[in-house]
Amino acid sequence: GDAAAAATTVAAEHVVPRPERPRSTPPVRKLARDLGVDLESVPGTGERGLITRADVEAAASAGPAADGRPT
Amino acid sequence: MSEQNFDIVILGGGSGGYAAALRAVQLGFTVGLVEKDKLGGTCLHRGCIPTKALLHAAEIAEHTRDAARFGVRATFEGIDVPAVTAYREGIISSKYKGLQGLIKARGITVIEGEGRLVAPNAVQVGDQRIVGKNVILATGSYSRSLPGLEIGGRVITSEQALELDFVPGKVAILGGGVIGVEFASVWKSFGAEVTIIEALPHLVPNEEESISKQLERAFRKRGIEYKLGVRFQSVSQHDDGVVITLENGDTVEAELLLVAVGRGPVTQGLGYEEAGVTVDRGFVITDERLSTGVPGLYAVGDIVPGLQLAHRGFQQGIFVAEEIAGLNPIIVEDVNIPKITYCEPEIASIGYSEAKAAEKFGADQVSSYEYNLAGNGKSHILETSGSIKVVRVNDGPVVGVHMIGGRVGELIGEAQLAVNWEAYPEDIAPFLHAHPTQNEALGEAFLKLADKPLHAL
Amino acid sequence: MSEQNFDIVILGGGSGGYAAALRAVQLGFTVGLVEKDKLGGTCLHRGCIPTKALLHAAEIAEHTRDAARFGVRATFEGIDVPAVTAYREGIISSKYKGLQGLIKARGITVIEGEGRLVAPNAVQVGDQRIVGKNVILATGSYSRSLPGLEIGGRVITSEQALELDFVPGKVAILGGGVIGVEFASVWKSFGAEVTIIEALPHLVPNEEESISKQLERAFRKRGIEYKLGVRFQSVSQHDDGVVITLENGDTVEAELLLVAVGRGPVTQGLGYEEAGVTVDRGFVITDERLSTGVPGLYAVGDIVPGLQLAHRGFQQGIFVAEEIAGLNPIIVEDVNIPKITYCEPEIASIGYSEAKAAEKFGADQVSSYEYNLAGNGKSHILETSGSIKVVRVNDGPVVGVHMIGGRVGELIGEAQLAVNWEAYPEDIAPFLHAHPTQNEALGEAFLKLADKPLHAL
Ligand SMILES: Cc1cc2nc3c(=O)[nH]c(=O)nc-3n(C[C@H](O)[C@H](O)[C@H](O)COP(=O)(O)OP(=O)(O)OC[C@H]3O[C@@H](n4cnc5c(N)ncnc54)[C@H](O)[C@@H]3O)c2cc1C
Ligand SMILES: Cc1cc2nc3c(=O)[nH]c(=O)nc-3n(C[C@H](O)[C@H](O)[C@H](O)COP(=O)(O)OP(=O)(O)OC[C@H]3O[C@@H](n4cnc5c(N)ncnc54)[C@H](O)[C@@H]3O)c2cc1C
Repeated sequence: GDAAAAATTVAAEHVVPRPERPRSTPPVRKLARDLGVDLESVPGTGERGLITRADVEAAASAGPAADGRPT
Repeated sequence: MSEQNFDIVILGGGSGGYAAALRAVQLGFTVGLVEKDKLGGTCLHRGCIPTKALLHAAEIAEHTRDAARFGVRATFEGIDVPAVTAYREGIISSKYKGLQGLIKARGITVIEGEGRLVAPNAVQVGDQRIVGKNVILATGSYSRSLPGLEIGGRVITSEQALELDFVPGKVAILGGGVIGVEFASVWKSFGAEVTIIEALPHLVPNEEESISKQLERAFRKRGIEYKLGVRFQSVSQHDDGVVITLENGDTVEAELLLVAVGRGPVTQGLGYEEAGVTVDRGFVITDERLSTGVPGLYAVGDIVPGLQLAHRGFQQGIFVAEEIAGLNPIIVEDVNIPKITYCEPEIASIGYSEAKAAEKFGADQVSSYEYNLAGNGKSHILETSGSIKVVRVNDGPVVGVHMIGGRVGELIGEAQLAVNWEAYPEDIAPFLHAHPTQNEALGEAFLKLADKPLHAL
Repeated sequence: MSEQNFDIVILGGGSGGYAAALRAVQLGFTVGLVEKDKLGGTCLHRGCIPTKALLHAAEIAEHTRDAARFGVRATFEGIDVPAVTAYREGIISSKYKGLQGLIKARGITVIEGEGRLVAPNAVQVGDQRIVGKNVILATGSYSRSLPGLEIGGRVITSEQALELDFVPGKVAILGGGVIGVEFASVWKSFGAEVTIIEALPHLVPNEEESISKQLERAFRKRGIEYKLGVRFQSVSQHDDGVVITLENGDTVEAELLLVAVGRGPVTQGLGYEEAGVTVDRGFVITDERLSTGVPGLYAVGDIVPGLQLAHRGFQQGIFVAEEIAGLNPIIVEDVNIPKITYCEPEIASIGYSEAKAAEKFGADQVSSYEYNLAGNGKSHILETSGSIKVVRVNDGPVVGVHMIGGRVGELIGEAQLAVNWEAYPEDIAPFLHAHPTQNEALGEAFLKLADKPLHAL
């Protein structure tokens, strides 16, 4: 009804874009850094595009950056 | 009849309602917050805050009693109930003032009075009609009783227990859940004899079984009595006390009976069903995004089935405000919300118990480790015992943390991040915890599950 | 002369050495651990554990003194020093027994005696030569003094301070760092008059400045005196006490002077330089992977420049064992190691101060928020004050957390994960912290920095 329509309009006005950054959880981002994986280049297969640990591990074993772990 | 219009109308100004209001105004909405009693609701006035004040007074009492063990000469001389009350009420009134100030500073309109949902988008308060593009129901909960067990006289609930102007000599508590064991702990420390009656086989029956057993052991050592796995049958009141009869024929005599069998939702007669809301056993049924299914109508807090906790109310309130704003907030399942029971020893947990994890992930897919606080230096210094159990999925994340011991409540913050971010013990292992802390016990459990135990075999 | 051979020889059985030993045997290495005194080193016998026991006794003393504020009637009658000693030593001896048992159960060979590095791969102990494919130096630290300031009589260090069999009536402390303020806190709670002398402009000068200032305020309220920004010149001892003269001409009289000006590395005369190790002002210089540059020769713990903390020793010990095993462990920089000062109020921090973060990331790239514990329900219940300051990079991670207040030490576990995993405040914001806890204050700071303050403006 009215309320629903109102809710959608309100929603449209109030969307605040989040700062863009590769979406993953902090421990997985940390793992990616330790493995030398650039998250920008990793497709996220998790919920709503979340980059999962498996995505990072796959990228690490596939990509040339796999040995990028800092020494 | 006057009418006021807001982007969002919120019915109930407790933890869930006021958090929704605070977040909503930040997001640019106008908010009308309807409250019949006092902003802050159960938690601030008759729940979390006053009980935790009593528990801290109880801790002080124990410290003065036990001082000699630590080389401090002191004498415990008793509880000064009016002074406890002044301390407790001082905290509440200061927090209450702070909250009122915050609500005002943020520009939330508070409508005082009892509200009733008269349309999916309108709440009636006296002769005012408060209309909202969205409405959030947040009417909270009340102390339930059992069928046939009437509250009154010497049969009380937590509300009256908080207001007592004396320390009872002997008290019986019906219900060994969070509220029951917290009051048991306070009263025992204040000098009362306490007996808990719990129908399920364990105290704090929602916790990991090993935790319940340790609490039972600790309570036994403290001289707190309990009868488990036995049901209440009836109670009779006489001039000096009550006699409680259990289904197995046992009787318990006491000065007072505290009924702590859970909290029921405040939803009756408020027009919810009439507006199209599904109400089941009094609870408002929502989807996982807290929508009632009626467009623009949401519910938060204790009226939504699940954990009845203040910070869940905060979280849901914020969630709904962001949902209305189209921010698409992430869902945090109840299982991943931290739970603390503030009795002595404290209990804190998050995530799955070992049994539930085995059910969900498969018994052979799950490992756990229970680190005994006997190995933890800081716990030894505090002279507390207990344990920290961590449950993980094999080659997978931490899915549960279960703790018991003096002061372990504050350790849940770290566990909350680990569980919610699905961290592996291996992710945490490189970061050795500060020494000497109780944090380290959690660290030892993570280290062990990462297959690199330090102070453990 | 007999010879023993191991995969790894470790010189020194303190936090760093024994942690390396424990991890090394797990990884399949044989280990010879050389210790001249007692396994557990400074931390267990004369450091972390005994001081924290005293601090807990001090907390109990304060609780019995302040009991009336919480409605508990009690009388504080004094400190029973022999009982404090029994309590403190009971903890140490139990932990010591536990550690010895663990070391034995794990199959580590302990060689008792004073060792000397006689070759890059060999330690001499009496007439035994202990040869290792790898050698780890872990000889720890001792209480330093100032040039011309001799320890003896009424001029003592933390070792003697721990052994005192009386509570001094008036004590002066040279040094307002961690050890100085911890002893100040204990002695004040035990009833002494205390004056701290610190050459730098603040107490705990390694902490965020706002934290130092709050500690100074809290100490002033507690009646702990301090003289800041003024240097020690000389001390004279007489029958009943000491007179300390400062460079500005002021004098301080006291029964005792505790010298707490830092800890120097134990490296002299141990053959390190001769084996090719670079030693600078007594410290062993290593690369960031703790190699001395001499193949197979590593150093860990207080002899390596940087934070002198037990858990850093554990971490470095584990790191080197894993490094030798080729596991390529990750480096945790000192700045990301948690630091706790256990005085009352407690201080806990990790990561960059705001000033250091501005230096590193650019002043306009950094934001911070300091949440006052006055807004935190649990802190109010504990009647403590203080604050939690969080520093973030804009649109970037949390890089510093700085806390002061009663019991805030245990909150560092959560901060440690956030900082080390480079979490954004936005990552944490969806998880509301348990109510009512001090965790929540940390949560409020994260919420504010994620631009969604809850109980804050
Ligand atoms: C003894 C006790 C101890 C507790 N301890 C803890 C604890 O330590 N930690 C924790 O997390 N939780 C604790 N809780 C639970 C916590 O208090 C609740 O989960 C929380 O208060 C729920 O918030 P809410 O907003 O859903 O409801 P409430 O806080 O109950 O708020 C509902 C508000 O709505 C108002 N209201 C109701 N009907 C109407 C109406 N028709 N018109 C206008 N206003 C209305 C009420 O007056 C009330 O202010 C405790 C509870 C109790 C009873
Ligand atoms: C009063 C005080 C309080 C402290 N409180 C804390 C605290 O709360 N938290 C914290 O994290 N840290 C604290 N510390 C610091 C902590 O104790 C040290 O950081 C830690 O002990 C360092 O470990 P280590 O292994 O490097 O050295 P040590 O613990 O000093 O161990 C070195 C070991 O090597 C042995 N050794 C030395 N030379 C030889 C030799 N030639 N042959 C054989 N054996 C040898 C010594 O006997 C000793 O056992 C405190 C220190 C003090 C003094």
